[in-house]
Amino acid sequence: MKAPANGAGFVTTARLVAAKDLRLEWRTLDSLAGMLLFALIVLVVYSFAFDGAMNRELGARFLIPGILWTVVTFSGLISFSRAFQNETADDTLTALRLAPVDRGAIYTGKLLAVLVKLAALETVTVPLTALFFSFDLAPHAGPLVLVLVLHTVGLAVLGTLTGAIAARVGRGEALTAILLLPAAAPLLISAVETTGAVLGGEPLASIRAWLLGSLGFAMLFFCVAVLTFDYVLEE
Amino acid sequence: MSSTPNWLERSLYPLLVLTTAGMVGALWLIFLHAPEEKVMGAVQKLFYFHVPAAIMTYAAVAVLLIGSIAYLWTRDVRWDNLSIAATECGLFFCGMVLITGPIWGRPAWGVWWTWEARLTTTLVLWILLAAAILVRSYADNRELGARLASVLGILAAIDIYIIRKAVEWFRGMHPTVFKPGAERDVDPAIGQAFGATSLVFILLFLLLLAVTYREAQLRDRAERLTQALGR
Amino acid sequence: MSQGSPAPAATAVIRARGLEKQYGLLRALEPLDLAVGDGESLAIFGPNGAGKTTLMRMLSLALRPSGGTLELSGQDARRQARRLRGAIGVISHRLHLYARLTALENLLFFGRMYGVRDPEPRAESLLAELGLAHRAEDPMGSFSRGMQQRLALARCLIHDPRLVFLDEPFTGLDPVAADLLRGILERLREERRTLVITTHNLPLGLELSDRWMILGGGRKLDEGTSDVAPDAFEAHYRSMVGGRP
Amino acid sequence: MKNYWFLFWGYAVFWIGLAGFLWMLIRRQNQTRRRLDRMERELDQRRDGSS
Repeated sequence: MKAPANGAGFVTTARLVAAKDLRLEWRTLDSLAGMLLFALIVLVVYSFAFDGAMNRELGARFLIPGILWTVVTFSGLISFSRAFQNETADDTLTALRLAPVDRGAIYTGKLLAVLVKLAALETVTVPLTALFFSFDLAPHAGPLVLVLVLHTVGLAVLGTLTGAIAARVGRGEALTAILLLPAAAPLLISAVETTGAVLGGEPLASIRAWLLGSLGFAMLFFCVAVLTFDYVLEE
Repeated sequence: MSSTPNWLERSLYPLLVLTTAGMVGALWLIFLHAPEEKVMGAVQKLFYFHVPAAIMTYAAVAVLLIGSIAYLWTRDVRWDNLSIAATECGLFFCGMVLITGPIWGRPAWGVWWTWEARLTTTLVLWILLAAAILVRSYADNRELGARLASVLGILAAIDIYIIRKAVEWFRGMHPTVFKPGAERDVDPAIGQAFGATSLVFILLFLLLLAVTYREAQLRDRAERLTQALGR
Repeated sequence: MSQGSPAPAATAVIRARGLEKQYGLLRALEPLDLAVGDGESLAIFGPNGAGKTTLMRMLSLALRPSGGTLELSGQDARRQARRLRGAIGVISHRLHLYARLTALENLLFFGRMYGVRDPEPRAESLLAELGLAHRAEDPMGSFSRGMQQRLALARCLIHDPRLVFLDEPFTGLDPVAADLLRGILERLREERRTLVITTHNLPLGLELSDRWMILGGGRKLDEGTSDVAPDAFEAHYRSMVGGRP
Repeated sequence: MKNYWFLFWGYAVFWIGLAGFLWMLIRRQNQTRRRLDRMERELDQRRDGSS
C-alpha cells in the first residue's frame, strides 16, 4: 500500500483555490455582475447628490476620492461575502476542510480570487468615475494605480476574513459591512487622503508615510488572518 | 449544587461595598476638594469620570485580547466566559466615554462631535465590540460563536491600536489636561481627585467584570442542566 | 449477541478513547471507545440522531472532538491532523463537489489539493471505472443523483486513501448505482482498505463489514462481529433501539 | 453659568447609564437563576421518582 498523499503546499493550494474560484466566477459571473451593477448605481446616485458644477468648482481632489472609495468598498463587500458563501451549496467547505492543506493557504487563495475581481471592478469604475465627474485621469494614472492597488489589497485582506466570519454564521453583506468597515477605518482614511493627494498632483514622496503605513497594515492583518483562519474554518 | 457560592460570588459583596465607599470619597474629592479649573471652568470636572472610563475601556480590550487568545489556545470555556464579560464591560465603559465626551466637548469646543482621533477610535471600538456580541448571537452553537468572537477580539485589539495611531496622525485636537511639561502648574488636589477616581474605576471594572463573568458561568450551567434533562 | 472483540492493539488503524462531542446545549456523543484494525470494515447502525454522523465526522478529522483521544495509524489525530487527512477519504449525503465545474475539473481540483502526483490519468481511469467517462466534460450539476454520487465516490478515491468513511452512501441511489457502489466497496475491502460505513440497510451493512456497532442516543449500545444471520440481527437491533427505524 | 448644566448632565448620564447596566445585569441574572432553580427541582424529582 502506498504512503498517504502529502497535500499540496501553501503556494500551490492558494493557486488552486484561486483558480477554481475564478473559473466558477467566469462561468456564472456570480459576484462580478452584482459588483459592477452596484457600482454603477452608486455612481448614478452620487451624480444626483453632487452635480458637475460643484465638482469643477472644488477640483477633483475633494469629491472624487470619497466617491471612488465608497464605490470600491461597497461593491467590494459583495465579493467579500460571496467568497465563502459559494462553498455552501453542496457543502464543499467541508471538502476543503478535509483536504490535507494549510488552512491559511485556503484563505490566501480566496484572497487572490477576490483581488482579481476587485481589479476588474476598478478598471471599469475608475475610468467611469472620471467620465461621469469630468476630470482628467491621464496625468495621474501611475501614482493613482499604486494608491489603488495598495489600499485594495489591504481592504481585501480584512474583507476576506470578515466575509468568512459572516458566512460562517450564515449572514451576508450586512454583517460583513459591520465587521469590516470599522476595522478598516485607518485604511479608508489613508485611501482617501492619498487618492486626494495624487489627484491634486502632489508628488508621491509627500504621501510616502501613508503608503508605507497601509502596506504595513495589509501585511500585519494578512499574517493575523493566515494564523487565525484555522479557527474560522473549523467546523 | 448551584447554591454553593464560589469565591467569585463571595467576593462580590465586599467589592460592592468597597466600590460604593470609594465612589463617595471620590465624589467628595472631585466636588469639594479639587478646585475649579481656570481655563475650562466647571465642565472640566467631567474629566474625572470621562478619562478613567476611557482607561477602563482599554483595560477591557486588554482582558478581551487575553481571553480570546487563551480560549483559542486551550478551548476552555472559562476563558470564553472572561471574553464575554470583558466585551460587555468594555461596551459599557466605551458607551459612557462616548456620551460624556460630547457633553464635555460642546462647551469646550463648541461642537458636539468632531472626527477627531480619540472620538473616532472610541466609536469604532464600540461598533467592533457590539459586532462581537452580534456574531455570538448569530452563531448556531456556542463553540462556533466563541471561536469567531475570539478571532474578532484579537482583530479588534490590534486594530484599535492602529486606528488610534492613524487618526492621530490624520487630525488630533483632543484636550490634554496633563501636559507632560506643565505638570507642576496643576493644583495637586486635581491630581489627587483624579488618582482616587481612577482607583475607584478599577474597582468598578472588577465588580462589573465579576458580575458579568458570573452570569456567563450561570448561563453555562443552565445549558448543561437543560441537556441533562434531555432538553 | 455481544461478542465484543476489539481489534488487536498492534494493528489498530483507528483507536479512540473516551471520544465525545458536546454542542453547547446538547451532547451529541457520550464518551466512546473504538478500535478498528488495519483492513477491517466496521458498520455503524443506529436510528437518526444517534450520533453516527458526529462520530464519523470526528473520525474523519472534519470535526474537533470535545474530549478524549483519537489515534489514526498510531499517530495523535489532533497533532498530526493535516498529514493524516491525506490518508482519509469521505463520502456523505452531501456531495462535496462544485456543481458548476465539470466532472473532470472537480476530480483534478481535489486530486491536486491532495497532492496527487499525476492526477489526469488517475481521474480518467476512475471516471471510466465508474461509467462516467462519456460525461467527463459536463458540469456536475447536470448529472442525475446516481451519477453525482458516483462522482463523489471518485472524488473520495482520487488520492487513494487507506481509510474510507462512508456516511449513508446508499441514500438516494437507484438500484443500478447501488449495485455499482456495492461492487466498489467489495473491491475496496479486497484491497485491504479500512472502511467505516453507516447505513440504515442492516443486511447490506452486515454484508459489507467485518464488525458492527449500534449507536443510540449518543452512546454505544452494543457491538460484535458481522458473521450473524441478518434476520436474527434485525430482531436484536430492534430490541436495542426500541423499535425505532 | 450654562456650563453647570453640562456638568450636571454629564454626571447624570453616567449614573443613569450605570444604573441601567446594573439593572439589566441583575434582571438577566435573576432570570437565569430562576431557570436554574426550576430545572434543578425537576432533576431532583426525577431522581426521587426513579430510585
